Amino acid sequence: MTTLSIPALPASLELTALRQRLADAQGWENKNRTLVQLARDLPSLPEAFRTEDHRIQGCEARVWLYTDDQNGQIALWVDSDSRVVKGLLALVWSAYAGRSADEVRNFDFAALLQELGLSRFLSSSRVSGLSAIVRAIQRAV
Amino acid sequence: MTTLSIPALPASLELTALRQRLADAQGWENKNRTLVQLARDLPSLPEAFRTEDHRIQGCEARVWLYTDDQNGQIALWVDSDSRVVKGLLALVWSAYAGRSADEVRNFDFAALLQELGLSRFLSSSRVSGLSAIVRAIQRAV
Amino acid sequence: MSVWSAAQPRACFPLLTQQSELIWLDSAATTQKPLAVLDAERAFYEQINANVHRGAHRLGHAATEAFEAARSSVAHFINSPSRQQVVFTRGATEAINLVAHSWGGSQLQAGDEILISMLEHHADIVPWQMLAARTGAMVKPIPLTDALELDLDALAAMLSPRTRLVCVTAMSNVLGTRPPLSRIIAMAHAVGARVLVDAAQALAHDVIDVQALDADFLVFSAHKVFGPTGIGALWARMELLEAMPPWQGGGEMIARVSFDGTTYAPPPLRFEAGTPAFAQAVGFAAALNWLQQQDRSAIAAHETALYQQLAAGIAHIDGVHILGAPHDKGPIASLAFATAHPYDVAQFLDNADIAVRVGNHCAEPLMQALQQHGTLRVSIAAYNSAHDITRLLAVLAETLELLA
Amino acid sequence: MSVWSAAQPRACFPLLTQQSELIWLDSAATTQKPLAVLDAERAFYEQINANVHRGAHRLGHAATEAFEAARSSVAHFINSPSRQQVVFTRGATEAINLVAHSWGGSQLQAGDEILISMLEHHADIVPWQMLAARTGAMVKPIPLTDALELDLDALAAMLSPRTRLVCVTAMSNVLGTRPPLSRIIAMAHAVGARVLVDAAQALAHDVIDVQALDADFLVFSAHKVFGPTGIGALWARMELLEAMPPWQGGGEMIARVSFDGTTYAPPPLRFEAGTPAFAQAVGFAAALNWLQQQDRSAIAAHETALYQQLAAGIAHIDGVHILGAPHDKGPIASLAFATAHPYDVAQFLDNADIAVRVGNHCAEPLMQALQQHGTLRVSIAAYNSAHDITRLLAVLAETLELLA
Ligand SMILES: Cc1ncc(COP(=O)(O)O)c(C=O)c1O
Ligand SMILES: Cc1ncc(COP(=O)(O)O)c(C=O)c1O
Repeated sequence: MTTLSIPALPASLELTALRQRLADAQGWENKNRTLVQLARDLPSLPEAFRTEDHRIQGCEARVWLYTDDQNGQIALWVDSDSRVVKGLLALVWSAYAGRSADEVRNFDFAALLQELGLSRFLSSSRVSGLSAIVRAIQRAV
Repeated sequence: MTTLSIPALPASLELTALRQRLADAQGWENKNRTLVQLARDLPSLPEAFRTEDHRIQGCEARVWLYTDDQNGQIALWVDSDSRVVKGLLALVWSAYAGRSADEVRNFDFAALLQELGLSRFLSSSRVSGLSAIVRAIQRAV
Repeated sequence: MSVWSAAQPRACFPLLTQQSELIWLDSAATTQKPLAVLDAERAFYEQINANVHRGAHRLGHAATEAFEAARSSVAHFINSPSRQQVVFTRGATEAINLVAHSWGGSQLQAGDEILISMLEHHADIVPWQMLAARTGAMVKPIPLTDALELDLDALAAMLSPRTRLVCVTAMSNVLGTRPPLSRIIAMAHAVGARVLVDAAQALAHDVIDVQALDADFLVFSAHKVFGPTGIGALWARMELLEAMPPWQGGGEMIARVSFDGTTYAPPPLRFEAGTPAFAQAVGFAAALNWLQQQDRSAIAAHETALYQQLAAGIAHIDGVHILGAPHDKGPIASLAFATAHPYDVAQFLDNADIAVRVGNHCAEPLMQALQQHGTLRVSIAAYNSAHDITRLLAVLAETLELLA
Repeated sequence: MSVWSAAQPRACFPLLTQQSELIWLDSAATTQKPLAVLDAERAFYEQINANVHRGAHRLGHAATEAFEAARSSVAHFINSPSRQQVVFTRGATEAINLVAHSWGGSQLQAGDEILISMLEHHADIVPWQMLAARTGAMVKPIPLTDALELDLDALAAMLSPRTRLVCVTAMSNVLGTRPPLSRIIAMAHAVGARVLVDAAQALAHDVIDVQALDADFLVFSAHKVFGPTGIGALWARMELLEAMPPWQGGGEMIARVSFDGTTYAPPPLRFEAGTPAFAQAVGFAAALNWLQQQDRSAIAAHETALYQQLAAGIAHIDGVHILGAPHDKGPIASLAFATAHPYDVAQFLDNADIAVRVGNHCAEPLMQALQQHGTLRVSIAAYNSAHDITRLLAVLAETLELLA
């Protein structure tokens, strides 16, 4: 299997910008709309990599994760067949993609969800799905 | 096993008199007191006959029944280790003892309970215990 | 036939009146409860509460009478010849497990076959798989036609003297399909097989008559018929119950216990070990009584009309269709999407206060047969209105545009 | 230690306030319910009601959260290391049947021994007899001393490497006896046996800590701890649960289902097939929370004082005595009569609005050991008062005179 290189970071997914957009979206319906828009900006994982091997179990929707250590920085692809989940994965991506192993280990994703007012809205199964993904990323570095 | 002869009918257990007493007793506490008094008047089944063979199943207290056809009249002993039940058995006894097979078959014991205001007070398990006894008597003629 | 207006029944349901914006289209998962049910259960706790079948006091007698009267209500609702044929369980699932363990465990052996409709809920599959693993009996799925109806020709070909049991739902919880029960039962009986009918979904919609059906076993859950959680029932033919050994042991189900040997009570108590859910039985009876007081054929016509409104509306929205078009179906629709993920759609419906269910609906084999990862299920009950469907269709169309 | 006044707790119980003359001394059969429990269950139905573990909508999430929070409350109440170790069942009886079928069915074989205390309720006897009949394992009763305590010398002599399980109640439902659990558990563990503790009676009175006890299995019913009927729980060590195969099959308990094979969910869901009694779980948690908010040591002292008042009073009445004088006992007394029939006594108590229980209390082997056909049981709970006992004693004395 060929490896994938790190895709360029779209400006919309730059963490500070993204934080602002999600914080600005008031109410769950607007947050969901924003997540669907973010999903469009997140590069898709090529079909060839959307295999059972790369699936994260325990999520309601199907979620794929591909990681690679590229010169001390983590290369990260996340994808889902659900747009809303993919929007949340955009947040994961902006928080972790291209970071060093130390940064990956130290980033507090739960705190980010809290800050953006998302933890209040997300169901516990969705939260546990997200933390399964974060754990998988942290195991990869 | 020797058979038993029909014991003399105490005046207190004569059906008309007994009906009156139970109808007069107002409220469940007074009815219970009356039943306990009636139990004293009902001749006991001799110990030798208080065997498993003569037990009626399905009653909360232990109940024994002995029947015999004596010249076309039913000889009847009923007994219980419970006074309240024995009082109710006194009513059974006054209704059936010494009657002909036809009379036994035709007597409506449930209607009697109704008339005396007892069915309202008796629990359904007690009523079904009593009807098990009545059925056993009817089977015996 | 009189017309049913959902406004009046909705007013009977405290949750729906308190949340007046809520559109509950998830009744196949669980129904809301009319005030009459909540009041009956509460009144029982506040006025009668005592353990049953053992009282030496007036509350004990009253509780026993209320519990046994509830059994009579259930028996009456399905036209059981006697109330002794109604065994209270936690729900449809436990009822099926009871049949599998007691009847199945004592009657089936290696080589015997259990035919299970491809429409079944996991509750009517997994207990039989577990039984098969214990006994060596075989479980075989009855396939579907292209119209997503049970394939009766295939069933006819599968039935043989080895067939001991046919398991079939009275209404599919995914598609709404109503298999032709009377025909299936006659076919099974012709080879000497027994039939278990899963009436969990049907009971809230259809008049179920166990004698007219000539069923052998029938199961259901109160919480899907406007009743409380924690209770349901198994109905069975008396001669089957009488021959069945107990499954769970404990109080209530015994005649005599000693360390030298124990004898068991007759049905139904033989199968009700331990303190039963007696307060819930009272609530269950209240639910059935509530339903029986309504004009049931008007409700059925109302539900059908809503279903037709839904189907007509879906036909006008791009990127979504209803799975299957069986000849006879209840007011349940599974929606499949061209590109949208059903979870995303449900998410936006939820934002608009419309509750539906997504996933495999505990019917994975059916999902595999349908080649679906999951569907979005809309299930309709007596308290839904044309407004509910109109609003669902509007939000659905908008959502699919957003997700396109 | 503060003093407990029963007036205040009685006021929490709608049935007891509405029937102000009623003296409820049948709490060992079932307890009355505080308003907090009735309100919690009702509020759940009126505000949240949705099926759990499957919601694609806010009510589904809220219901799941309420249900799992209830599991946490139960876990916390018995100091379970995790909430995953709490399996919801219909009650203590179903919990024991679950252990017998799943753990027993997979672990025991011919020659293995199950030691069962002579104090046990049928719920802790019959499932083991049924298991023994299936597996060839042997059930042996642990005898009592003359003081009606468990005979630990006899237990020591019976324990051997063949012993796989010891079943013992934390409080006898007939006599109130509290066996020395920690010692029994240590003795059993020393030969490698597991211990199942039946906490059905104890939970309303004693602080139960599964970790301090070092128990393997522990079971109880909500309706005996001020909670609703239809729910209870099994607690077990995690490693035991993880190794146990499922018992009932259906929805909720599976990971994947297909006609080719099915895989199961981890505990506790593996053991909770079908829709659980989720509304009752919420009520159960409310009951435990209510109890935890009270001063539990003051309640215990209050109950002991009432028991002592009862015992002292009985000693002054001719023709009646309390069975057994174990060293450690809870507030439950079984009365035996010289000549009066317990049913007759209960009848007159009932006339005076005093509710007690008569019979064998689902403990026939114990009754045989006691050589009693039945006893009259007085069981005391937090809401009883000195007045209740005074009145019981007066009516009892009067009744025995009448029956003499
Ligand atoms: C000691 C004991 N164990 C088990 C049980 C059975 O409880 P349930 O009937 O609630 O399952 C009881 C209830 O009577 C009991 O007293
Ligand atoms: C057709 C069908 N059968 C059985 C069940 C199981 O019912 P319960 O979970 O109440 O036991 C369901 C519920 O989802 C169902 O829809």
